[in-house]
Amino acid sequence: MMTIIQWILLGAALFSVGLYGVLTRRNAVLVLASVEIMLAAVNINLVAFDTYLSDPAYTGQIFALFVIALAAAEVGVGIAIILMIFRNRHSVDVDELDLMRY
Amino acid sequence: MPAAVAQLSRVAVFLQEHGDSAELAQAGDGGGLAAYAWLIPVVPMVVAFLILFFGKYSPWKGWGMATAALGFVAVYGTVLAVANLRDGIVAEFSVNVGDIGTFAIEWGWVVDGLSILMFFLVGVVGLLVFVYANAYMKGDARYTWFFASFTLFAGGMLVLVSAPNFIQLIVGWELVGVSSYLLIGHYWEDMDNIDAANKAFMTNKVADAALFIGAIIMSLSAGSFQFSEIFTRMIEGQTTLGQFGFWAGLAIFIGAMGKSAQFPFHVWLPDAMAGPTPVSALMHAATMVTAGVYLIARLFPFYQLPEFSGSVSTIIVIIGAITLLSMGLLAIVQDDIKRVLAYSTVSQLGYMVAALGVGAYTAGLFHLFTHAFFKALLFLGAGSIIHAVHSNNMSDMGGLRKYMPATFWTFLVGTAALVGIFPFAGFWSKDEIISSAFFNATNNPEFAVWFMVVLSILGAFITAFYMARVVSLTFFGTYLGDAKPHESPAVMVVPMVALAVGAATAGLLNIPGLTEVVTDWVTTRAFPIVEHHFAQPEYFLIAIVTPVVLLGLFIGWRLFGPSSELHYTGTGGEAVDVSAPQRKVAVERDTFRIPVLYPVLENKYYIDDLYMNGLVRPTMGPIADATLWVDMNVVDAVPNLGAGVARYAAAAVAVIDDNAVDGFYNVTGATTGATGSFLRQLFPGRVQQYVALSFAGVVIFAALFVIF
Amino acid sequence: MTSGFFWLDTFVKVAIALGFMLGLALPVIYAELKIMAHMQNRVGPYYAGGRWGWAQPIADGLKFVQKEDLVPADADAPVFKTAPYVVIMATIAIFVVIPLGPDLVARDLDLGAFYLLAISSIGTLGVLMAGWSSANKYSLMGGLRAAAQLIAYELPLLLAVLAVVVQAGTMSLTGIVEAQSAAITIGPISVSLPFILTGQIISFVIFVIAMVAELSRIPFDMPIAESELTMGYLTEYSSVRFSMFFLAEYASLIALSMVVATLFLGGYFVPLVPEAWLNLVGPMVVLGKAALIVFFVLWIRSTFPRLREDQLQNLAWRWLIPISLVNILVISFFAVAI
Amino acid sequence: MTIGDWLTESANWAFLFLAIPTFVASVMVVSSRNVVRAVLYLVIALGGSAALFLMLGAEFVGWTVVLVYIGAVIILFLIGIMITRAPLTKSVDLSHPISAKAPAALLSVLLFGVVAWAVVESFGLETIPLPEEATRTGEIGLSIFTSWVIPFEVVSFVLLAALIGGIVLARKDEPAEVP
Repeated sequence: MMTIIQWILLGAALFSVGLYGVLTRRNAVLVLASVEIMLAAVNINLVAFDTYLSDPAYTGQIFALFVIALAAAEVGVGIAIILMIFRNRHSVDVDELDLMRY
Repeated sequence: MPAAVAQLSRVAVFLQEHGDSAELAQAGDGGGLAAYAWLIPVVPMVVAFLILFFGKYSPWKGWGMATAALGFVAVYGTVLAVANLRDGIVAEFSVNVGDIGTFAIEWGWVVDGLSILMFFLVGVVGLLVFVYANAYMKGDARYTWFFASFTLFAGGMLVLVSAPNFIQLIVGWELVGVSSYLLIGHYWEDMDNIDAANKAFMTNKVADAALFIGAIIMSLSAGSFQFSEIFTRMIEGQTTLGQFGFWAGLAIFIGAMGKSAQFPFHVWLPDAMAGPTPVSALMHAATMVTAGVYLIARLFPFYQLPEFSGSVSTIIVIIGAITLLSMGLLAIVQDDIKRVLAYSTVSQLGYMVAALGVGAYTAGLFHLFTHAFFKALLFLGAGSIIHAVHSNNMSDMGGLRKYMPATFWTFLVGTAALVGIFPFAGFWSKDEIISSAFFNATNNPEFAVWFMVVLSILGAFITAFYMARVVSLTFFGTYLGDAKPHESPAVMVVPMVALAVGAATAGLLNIPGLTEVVTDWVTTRAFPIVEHHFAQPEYFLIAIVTPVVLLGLFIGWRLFGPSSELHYTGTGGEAVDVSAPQRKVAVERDTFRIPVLYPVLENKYYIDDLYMNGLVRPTMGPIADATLWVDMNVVDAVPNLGAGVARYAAAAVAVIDDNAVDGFYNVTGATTGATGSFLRQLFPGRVQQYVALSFAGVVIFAALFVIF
Repeated sequence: MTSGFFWLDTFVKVAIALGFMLGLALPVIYAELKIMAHMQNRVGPYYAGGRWGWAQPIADGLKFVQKEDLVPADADAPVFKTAPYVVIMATIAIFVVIPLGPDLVARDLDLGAFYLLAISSIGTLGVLMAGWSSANKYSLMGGLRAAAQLIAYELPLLLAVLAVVVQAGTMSLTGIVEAQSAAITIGPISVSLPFILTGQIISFVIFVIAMVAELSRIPFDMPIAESELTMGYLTEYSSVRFSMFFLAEYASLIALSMVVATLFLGGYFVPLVPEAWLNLVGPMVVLGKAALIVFFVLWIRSTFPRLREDQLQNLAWRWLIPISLVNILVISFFAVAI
Repeated sequence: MTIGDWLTESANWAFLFLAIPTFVASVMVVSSRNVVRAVLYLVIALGGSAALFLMLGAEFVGWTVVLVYIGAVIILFLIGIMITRAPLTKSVDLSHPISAKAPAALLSVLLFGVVAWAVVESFGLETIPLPEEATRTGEIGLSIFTSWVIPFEVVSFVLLAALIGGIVLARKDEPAEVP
């Protein structure tokens, strides 16, 4: 039989990897890509729990769909922002984006 | 049908609990007549769009189609009214459009006494106004467009009154709102008219928001958007409805206040006079402003039971009473004839709302019914005058009795009906309101009801006074205008005459104990109405009110009539060339200058200024100016004073300060600076570092949760 | 879902689809050569294989295969080598859900139409990979153009399919064919009509236009416009890898034509044939209907000039998408009303 | 249940067959030194997650991932990368130096450890019933439009806002128009 923890552990592992990527990447596009991995991890958890609970309303799957939709929106806006930054500063390095500092 | 039996038994229980004053009308289902009543809202709506697309190419450029549509409504409404009086009709039809969760979204039509009354009024008054508008709007640049939006206006109102549920009601409500916006701003070349349209729309929107909230609260707590469902839940004693009833009822009433221009929301209605006069006539008679009254009447089974609606009806009474008096007072000082009539309408709406508030359901709707006739008549008369003298101002009028006899006599009938002269329409309906209020006041001595009784008698006085003023300044004395006055064409006069007949006789339809047609009419509803019926007219009150009215007319006539000292008398009634100083005199004598009150009234209780300065302008920016002013003059004054004192003290302290105290602060400052620089290193403004820290927090807390 | 044979089953079916694709692509290539030749008053291939030059596509294929498989020195070799596989995989996967008969379908997915769109969007990825990894400005520009074009035309494609789904009430392609085989009774006559005759004519036109654009065929071949970009993202490809792109293009043409046949022309269904026979006749019917579409696309190729890049984007965003949105609105209205 | 029991189940092999590539690919996403390759690894990771959804019977979610992520999001990524002039070769400055990587790695491992601990504590060896057949899409649609209709509308609103925001941000500033 399949255990539930194998799915959750996979989700947790992907989430941690994504977090590592978010923390260590300097290229803004890749930071976004790492965020996508984190979201995919969350989706795996949602769908796995949906199956686990045999939810008649399919809450887990539907929230996974919402997460996908919001992730698509986030990437759209994110890439647009990155393009804007690239146009202004000719770099997409997040280290140079420290305007929030002062 | 078991369902029907169950409902009847619930109603029976309800009747037992609420005594014999509640009466469930005996009614049939209206048969095919009711089943096809969906045509009433649909035909004008369809025709409105047909006019929009094909109006320019049709005979009479859209007027024909519009009038035909209204004619259809008028005929159908009359047939329904007759059938209702004979058999009684209570029918409701709903077509499911879709579902949101457990809530059904439905389109439907209600055919009962209340909606038939409105169909009849919109149809008949609308038809007459449309006929009139043909001549009035002749030569307008947007003639077809006017009739398209005017038909939409009537159609929206019919959608509203035929609605069996909140969703459709709100759709109709918004249709009326948007078409009124189009119509008020019809002459949009003038910036003032655009402002007026915006003002009407915005003011209504504020109230509409409350209506939405109220409708949502009520529907959610009752579990349905359907009015009949809500009432059924109510009779069953639904608890959630009891809990939220007050707030729902209050919010819905605020919505009604917006459309019916009740006291704090009245500001848009006089400005709405910017639209063409036929629009004003229809808006004030059967459409738009009556929507609020209609809404309260539609929900009357809810408002009549304090165990559900709480003390909302007290609030309704007070608002209505304040409106009826305060707006009547404003009508005294206006120079624009249409504005006088507008404030008069708001005042009469106050009567209706207050009547519904004290539980005088029939009286309120009876007044709505009669008011539709005489107010439409007065507006058409005013339109006829404006058409003739090319001015809205009464200081440009005078002596028109001779030039426009038909207008004069019909206007006089309207005036008599409005002020309540026996046996004209207003006499009966106003008497019934005051009687009902008085009956409630004596049975249930509550401050609000007494307040209303006193105010409505005072209101009757004021009404008589300003109407006497209007008639005197318009039709008597000397003509002061520039244009050559002439009687209006027949197509305008005929509707006025027809309405005059209505205004003269409509009241006879509901003489207590004698005819009571309107009572039967409006109480034909699926849910019983609790109210007191009078077996005969209340002679005692008539004996009070009629002298008050006559006194008002007399004082008005004395002050403004041709024999008064104030009045400018020319050379005996003929048109004269009036010089500028004389014109100034005319304007001054036209206004009744009570020493203290006058500036207040002149400025409309400063409410417009309050809205403008308190709400509108700040949102456009100058709130900063106001803050600056306060800052400069009030806030700064304290420091300035303090500073003056402190300066001398400071000089003395400076010596100590420079040496001992500064040292301390310098050390402190340096420490703070160093700490800040150090901390800044920890937070270098990099997003990733923040993410890392927040996730570290997540890890720590998660670990804590797992451990404990 | 996880039966022991699931994967085996899948692999066998994919293998069949692969064979199917190859078996169809060569005749279509040959047909294009001959049809275009005749439309332009030429004879076309004449010598190869003796009569009518029937062996010309095979000869072409052999020619490509025996060329050297070049990878540019600066190219990102793994990506460069993987790109054609991605493209061809996306194409093969389409065949999985196309029904050739009531039971003749590799896998009748509940959301077949959705699967179709999801899978076909992967091809874009392969094109971008090819364009970027070639280390060539023309290739990169071609890849970007292709991606922009494919994204732009995927939307009308999707919306056209959505309109069909709304009318059929199902996303299963078999279900869509069944919806078209349901008899419509008008007065005394009772007929089965394909969707193209029952309100989907606009969707059909949009789908075919968007399909031609998705295939990057003339008049929508800006990504590989020879006069501007040499060969676009294909510039650096040669030998087997080039022939894979080539093959994928024709396979996609067939696949999408079969999709059109299924969505709009009634799929395997023909009137008057007993249902039991449909499994037998079905494949012929689908292929016959698809052949009409293929012919139409070839015809367009020899008729229209190439669109400019901005015209191409305008057509998609300013015309096709708004029209298809309105179309969906109208069809939904009727779907609810009827 | 021993490891041996676990390994006799064919579904678990299928799980490993999908999960291991997914995990490896996502590690490559965060560690690859070529920006385009990193994004292409993301395709594999997301494709793996889509296949896992199919395995759980969530067909609609799985194909949505393919359509939205692989079909649209990745293309967006690639176009973004190409417009910001990514080099073909390996880049040195894609990631922070090792001094910054170490705490990040530690944090990630800690996060995984805590979550794993919590999950094992609370679920133990409970099993997950794999569905016999895929979820019918119609039922998901029904659920969205009844129970979740308001979140759905909110999401659609967010998408609209993102659409407008994306366009506003990415468009070039037009030179001021001369009337």
